[in-house]
Amino acid sequence: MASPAPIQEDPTAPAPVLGPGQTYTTITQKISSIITSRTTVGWIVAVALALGLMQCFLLGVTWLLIKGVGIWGLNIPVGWGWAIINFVWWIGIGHAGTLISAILLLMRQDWRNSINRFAEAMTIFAVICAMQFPLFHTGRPWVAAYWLLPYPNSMGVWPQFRSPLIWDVFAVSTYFTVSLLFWYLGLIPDFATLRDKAKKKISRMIYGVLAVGWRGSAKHWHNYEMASLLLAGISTPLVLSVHSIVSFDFSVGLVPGWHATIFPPYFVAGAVFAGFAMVLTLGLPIRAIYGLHDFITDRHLNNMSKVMLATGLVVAYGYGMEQFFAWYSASPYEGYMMQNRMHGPYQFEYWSLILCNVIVPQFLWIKSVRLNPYALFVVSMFINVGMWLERFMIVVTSLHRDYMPSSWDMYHSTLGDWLLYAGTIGIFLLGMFLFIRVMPVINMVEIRLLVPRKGHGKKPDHDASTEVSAE
Amino acid sequence: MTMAENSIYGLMAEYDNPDDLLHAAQGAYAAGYRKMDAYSPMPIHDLSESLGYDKHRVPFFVLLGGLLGACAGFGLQYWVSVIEYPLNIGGRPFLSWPMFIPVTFELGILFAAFGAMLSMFILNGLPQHYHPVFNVEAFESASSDGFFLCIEAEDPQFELSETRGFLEGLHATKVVEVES
Amino acid sequence: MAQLFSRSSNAFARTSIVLVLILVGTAITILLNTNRLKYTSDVEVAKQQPVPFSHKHHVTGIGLDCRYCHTSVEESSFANIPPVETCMTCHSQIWTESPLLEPIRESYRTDKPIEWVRIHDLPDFVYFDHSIHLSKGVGCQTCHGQVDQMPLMWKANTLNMEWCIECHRAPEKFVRPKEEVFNMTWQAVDDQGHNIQAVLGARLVKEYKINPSTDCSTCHR
Amino acid sequence: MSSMTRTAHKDGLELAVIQERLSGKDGQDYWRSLNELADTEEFQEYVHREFPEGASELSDGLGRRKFIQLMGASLAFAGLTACTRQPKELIVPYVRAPELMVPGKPLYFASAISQGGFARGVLVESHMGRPTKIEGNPSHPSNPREGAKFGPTDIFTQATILDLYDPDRTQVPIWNAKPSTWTRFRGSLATEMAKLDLDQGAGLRLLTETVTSPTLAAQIQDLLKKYPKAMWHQYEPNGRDNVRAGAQMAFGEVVETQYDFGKAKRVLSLDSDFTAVGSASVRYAGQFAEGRRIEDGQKNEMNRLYVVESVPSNTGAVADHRLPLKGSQIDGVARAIAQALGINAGGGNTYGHDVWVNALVKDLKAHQGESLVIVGDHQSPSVHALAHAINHTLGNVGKTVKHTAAVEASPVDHQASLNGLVSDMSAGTVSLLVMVGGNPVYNTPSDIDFKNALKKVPTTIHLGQALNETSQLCNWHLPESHALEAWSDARAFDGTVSIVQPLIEPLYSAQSAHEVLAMMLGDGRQGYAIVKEYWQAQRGGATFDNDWQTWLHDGLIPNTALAAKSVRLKGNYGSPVSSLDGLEVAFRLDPTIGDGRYANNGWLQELPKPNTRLTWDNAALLSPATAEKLGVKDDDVIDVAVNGHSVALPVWRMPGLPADTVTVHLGYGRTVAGRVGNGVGVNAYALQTSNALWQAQEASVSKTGQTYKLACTQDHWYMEGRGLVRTGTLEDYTHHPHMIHEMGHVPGEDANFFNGIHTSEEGHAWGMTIDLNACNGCNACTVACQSENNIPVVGKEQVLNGREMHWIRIDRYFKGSLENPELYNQPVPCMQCENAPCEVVCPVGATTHSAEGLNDMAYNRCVGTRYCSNNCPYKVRRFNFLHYSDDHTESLKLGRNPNVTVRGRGVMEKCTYCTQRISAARITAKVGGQELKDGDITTACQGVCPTNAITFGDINDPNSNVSKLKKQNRNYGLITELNTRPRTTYLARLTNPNSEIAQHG
Repeated sequence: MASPAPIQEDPTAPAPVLGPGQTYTTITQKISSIITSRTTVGWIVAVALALGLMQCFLLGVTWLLIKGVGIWGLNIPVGWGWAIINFVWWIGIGHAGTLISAILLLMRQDWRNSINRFAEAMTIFAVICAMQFPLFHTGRPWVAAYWLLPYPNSMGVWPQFRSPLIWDVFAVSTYFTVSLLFWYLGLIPDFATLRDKAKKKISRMIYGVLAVGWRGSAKHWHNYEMASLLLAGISTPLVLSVHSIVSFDFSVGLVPGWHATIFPPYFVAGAVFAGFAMVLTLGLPIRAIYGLHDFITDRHLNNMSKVMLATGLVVAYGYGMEQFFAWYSASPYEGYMMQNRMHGPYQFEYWSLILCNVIVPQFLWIKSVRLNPYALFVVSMFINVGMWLERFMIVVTSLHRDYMPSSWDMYHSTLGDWLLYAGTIGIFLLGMFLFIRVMPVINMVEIRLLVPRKGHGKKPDHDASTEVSAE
Repeated sequence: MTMAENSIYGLMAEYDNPDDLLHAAQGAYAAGYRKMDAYSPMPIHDLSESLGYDKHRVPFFVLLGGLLGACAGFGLQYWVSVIEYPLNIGGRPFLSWPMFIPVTFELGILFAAFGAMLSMFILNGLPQHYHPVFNVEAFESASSDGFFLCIEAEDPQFELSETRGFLEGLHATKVVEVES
Repeated sequence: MAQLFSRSSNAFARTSIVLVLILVGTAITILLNTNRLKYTSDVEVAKQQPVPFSHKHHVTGIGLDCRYCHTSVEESSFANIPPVETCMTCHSQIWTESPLLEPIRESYRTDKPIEWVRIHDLPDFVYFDHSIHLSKGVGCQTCHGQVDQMPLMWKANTLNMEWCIECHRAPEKFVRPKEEVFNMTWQAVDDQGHNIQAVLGARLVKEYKINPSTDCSTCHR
Repeated sequence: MSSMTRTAHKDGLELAVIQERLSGKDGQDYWRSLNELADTEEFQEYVHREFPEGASELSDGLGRRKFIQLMGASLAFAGLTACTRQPKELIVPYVRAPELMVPGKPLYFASAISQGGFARGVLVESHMGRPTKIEGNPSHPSNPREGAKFGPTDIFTQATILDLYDPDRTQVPIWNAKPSTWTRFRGSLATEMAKLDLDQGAGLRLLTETVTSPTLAAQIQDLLKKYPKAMWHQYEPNGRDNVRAGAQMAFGEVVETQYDFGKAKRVLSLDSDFTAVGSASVRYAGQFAEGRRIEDGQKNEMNRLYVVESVPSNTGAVADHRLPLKGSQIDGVARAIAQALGINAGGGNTYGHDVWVNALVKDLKAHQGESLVIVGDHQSPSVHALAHAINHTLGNVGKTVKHTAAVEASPVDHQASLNGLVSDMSAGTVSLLVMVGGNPVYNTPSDIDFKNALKKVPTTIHLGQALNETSQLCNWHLPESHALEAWSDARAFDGTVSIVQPLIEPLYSAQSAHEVLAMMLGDGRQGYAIVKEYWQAQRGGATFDNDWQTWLHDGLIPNTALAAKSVRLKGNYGSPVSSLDGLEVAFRLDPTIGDGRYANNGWLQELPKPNTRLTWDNAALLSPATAEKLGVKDDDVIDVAVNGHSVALPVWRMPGLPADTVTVHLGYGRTVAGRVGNGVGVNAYALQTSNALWQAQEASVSKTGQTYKLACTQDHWYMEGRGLVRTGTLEDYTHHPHMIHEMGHVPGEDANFFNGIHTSEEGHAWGMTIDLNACNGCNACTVACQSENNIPVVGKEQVLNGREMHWIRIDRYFKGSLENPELYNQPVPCMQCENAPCEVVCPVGATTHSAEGLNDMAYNRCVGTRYCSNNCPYKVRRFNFLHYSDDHTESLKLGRNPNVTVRGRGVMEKCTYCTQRISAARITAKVGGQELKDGDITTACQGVCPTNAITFGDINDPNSNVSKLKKQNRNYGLITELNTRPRTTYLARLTNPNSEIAQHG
């Protein structure tokens, strides 16, 4: 098989989405070899580290269940802290996956083909991390675990459907389920490939079961394509609705700094922004480690940067609007809230947020930055941090000084807060590492579609010349 | 000969690229063969149509699921908040429908997704871990770089040697019998 | 290639899917009804008491009125468990030697109270009041069942919240004339023996101004 | 356990054993464990020898108070469990039913609670024999309220119920730090007394606190008769010495002075916090507030209050004109006023406030006979004397001021009395010292070395409810019964006598002061006999037994108030005090834990102090300017030095303090107080000297460089221009009655874009008004609510984290200059919004709206998302971040209100207008076939409020008080622009400034 050489940037035509010289055979071999090859020491170390981080989670939760949420920095008025911040942060990260796999599919952006698989995986694990927080942030998780579900109980009472938290329960669980289905659907043919390529009998059996006897017959593909197209179709409004609903947690409340109509679009954009940052944070190393430069080409980096730039600008607009309405509403509470953010005790968080989410992304206007993996990695790191700070600003800075000056107070994070946050990062990484090892990081089927076919002139099946929306 | 015909599932021709497979399929259909299927590592445009399999049934199930979910969602909320246990929540009306939209929508999506997935499985007869075509040694490559056309013995026009000749005529690199 | 799975695997795969679905379904149904099961709610489970006191004997046999022992039932939230004094009013005269009653006499001598096992035990966050229910025509028997037929006391109903609400939503289905509340054998039938609860209930609800609330604070504080 | 029991049988009953037995048992076992205690030989012996047969049942037919077995203990120990599978529970009925009691219904008994010796009349609520709540006795002069079920009380009276159940109370007599028995004590006492018989008791000294109890006084007299050479000393560290000395100076004799604020149109307070401090504070606060009540149309006149004070007080907060001056300057101002009124008192000095003083004097002159001047207890005798003179000159005596004979049994100078005792002790002439209560080792000025003097006394006996710094150094420490456990009597501020009757038999083996004195006198009578026989002797007669029952029922003995006494001015006003420049220290008793006696009371420790809102600590209070000058800020620890003594205290800045004044509160720094009070705060007695008890000049301050975190419940000073507390002057208000409404915005019906549910249409609709014109921020509502609703104490750490649990809090705001700001107090309970924001966001419907407009909170349904609290603009919801309610201390469980769920961890809680009281009243009415009337329901905060600021009732009933008040133009809601439609509203605060001062600012 041809070992891929780094692509030279062609000033005139956009870089190809697939390195030259790749055939059906090489694609299959290259991608499945990541799985079939023997386990590397690096991978084991990485998993060990992730496991270590995950222990923080177990520790944090045990302590939490023994003592109560009082181990966090919470108080009255700041009833929500890191738990909700992390929840929103993780959910946001999840969104990129669905966006890439669904929305870009609908837009026939074939450059997505090589990144959608691990973007989707990212979604799954991010949502798993996110789902920990709504449960454990409650005072009594042992009842919250089922009282938020509508089931005919002997008390004759039901959930209160006007609460955004109930909307969350439905939105997030639906989001998780649908993402899982979509992901699995995409995996079935690849499982079939692995079933046929795997060396050990046992792994052939396992992949075989997962492949549910996929034969790749014309009829299979016929229904398969329609199903995935429709799943993409419904995932698109879903992904938009999920973060809108998450934003309702705040905008339905009457707290100054929460009660704003701009929240849904501003949150969705923020989610995509954060999501792509995370895709790059993970994608760049994977690409380097497994030498996937032929599949994740500079074209991909370029396009993703553009998406980040675009959504970043929407987010910046959101901040601007908050400022504007604080002034335009002429409400003393809104006005004070804004002043307090900029000049209050949490001004450091606010200004670093502006730095991370508004100023740093502007470098993406420069093409050389967009094409430099290292620069890009740094930028996306800034954005990861910035988006966390944004949620901190919304949750804490709004709550700690709302209507009654008599009740104003400060919020300080505690070890308990850190443990849970670090722990979920552990869970997330562990999930990703395991995924890389046992499932194709890149959707082989969709890559095959990018191979030029002689019969049809030199054009791949899908129209590769369509440019990404951000351009 | 009849013996053999009964003991085999069909004849399988292998092609080395999608386009040959597509031509072969079109050819076979034109020649009047109906009971046949083509196998490829990725979807090929027009392939199923050229085999006469062009109906789309999945969308119907998706729509059905969506409507079902939405109705269930709104129904549940209406029943709970208006009929079963009406409570005064912050002075809001019992039927505060604008606040019932999110759950309604989400459940609609959920059921629609189930519709898509299930219908795909059912229409494709999955799971089906055992299938005669797997008996063919070379079929392993059907999931990576092999392209196959299989005409089944049940087809009225099927006649072992004749069909074999016909398939070889359509630039098959190799034609093998598939035992059932 | 050799077949990875046997011919039977298809049938196996499909049936197992169906089976799992059925299994999960039943599991959930059982789970949802845990609190309605006799095992958890102790309904119709008689409990051992330090003294085998028989309501059947004292009510049906001797014909004691409920209020002879449960003195505060009409004026207080608590119906009152009689002090040993009450038992001794009779048992200082009759059955004075009965070994069964020794705990009573012993308690009376030593001033150490008898510890009865609680049968009707609401959760600590539920505040039920006997007096108001009686004064609105809810009979003892409506909740406690045919106590006059119970040798050892047991619970006739689950006392689950759904059970309480049932009556609070539709009292007309359960109320009876005030003067009948202590009557263990009363039935809502006319001389022909037709059930007249619907008519009677509706009338009493108006007459007694019964409007039970299903607000949380009615029972939870 | 068994091994311990064995040791117990060997040498006395080990404290450990008893404590071990009394604790760590679950609710039902607890009672049995007391029986276990009863099984021990010591206890049996105690019962049989101490009492004639059956005496333990109080054979007088008051058996209802017998220490009873609990029925359905779970009623009391209500906790939160989510599981429906109930643990096996036992019902433990009475063996013999107590009379009067209807199981499940509370009983109320009239009694009296004394502070500083002076009685407050109370009604004690008792559930199945357990006192759970103290209300005021509305017909008692110290806290009257006409036509009301309950009378008002103050924070201390409310909190004494917690002292009753204090787990640190002494449970058996202790001899040289070893548990002993009363029998042994009687033995050794007998030998001691025998020795005394030889020399007429020359070596006997009795030390008490202030005594007003006629019975106790009589017993003491008997003792002194029996032992003529014995001596009785009194010591209690409050400023009453100055009051007595002042009267002595002015009239040549010690008299009690009473005031009638009801009749006073102009009031001048010279450093007096009469609305919150003193034996009649509740009565005075009420009268004063009445004089300020404004009702549109009916009453549009109000009194005017001038306050000259050295420490911002509750009274200062409600003043029309407040003049902050150093304590040493008040003497000069008093003289200036006196001179202006033609009294011959030299050395007048207005310290540059001529305008203020002249206007004041003019105003007083204009209101002769309907004004009054009152002086703070801790002010110097001469200021008291001057005030007497002023009141006489203004012709107030007989109108607003009344003199009577002293209420104390023996009105001696406590400081002198103590000094005498200490010198005798040091001289070694004291052989037996008996202390009835008190804690002189701790609460005496630093120059009095009681501790060492105590060592020189061969035998020392201390009777007290708990071990303290003094009793632990005594040979004998005897457990004293709590006021709710024993028979006694006491006089109120006006002399009215109340019989103190027990509601429960002593929880532990405790005796009352009467019983101990009886032992000393060698008669074995018990409290009941002692008190009853005393009164039989006083007021015996054919009808005595009926009278007695009446007295017990009414809670007072009629016509025992002291008659007015005419006195003549002597014209002696002492010598003027020269106020030096530089720092001076002002000492005050702590506003919540008093002289330290309440240090182990969690409710009072966690109660935010008036104006500073500090909890759990005392501090060096400085005015912001002074703090800046000294270069210190909040939480900096400074060394405060005066008269050669110094202590290190954390700084807290307090706007409105006079410059160059360091205010220090006494009562903290207890070392032997108990699990709550040990090591909390700094002992400021170490800074106090007997020559400068309440203000010490020439103080100095130095930084230590350390810091110490003070737990304050309200860090923010200002309202940020939000219309939370709305105020105006009476004049403006009468001209523009709508000025208050114009300070905010109330959206109309059209503001709802949905057609919502209106709870107020039919049936009852509960509502509340809080009159900011009456409230002086005394905190009584907060403690009453805590007691009524089983609100836990969370401790300093949690308060620092902003997690205090009070359902009704007092918000404090400053307005104007830091030197002399206006002080606002605003009680904030749940607003019970009709469009409650909290309800909409609860995912499980744990908080919903009742048909009568209550914002219900079903604790057992709450999963603890805290979303409701985030969405509450008033932040009145409280959350159990950790497991705050104490499930382990058995004695505390007894004091809980069985009708309110005890909340567990992870649950939100809040005010529901005492929904348990509403239900109780509703059920009683329905069962009785009546309708609820206005006044049938009294919320805890409403009942306790000394100034009647809180009114609760049915706003659907146009004739209810609350609906009338809501029609007032002063009525407004908080943050109504959010369209929350609060059911709790406020009546704006009006001031009645003197235009002449107002102009000069």
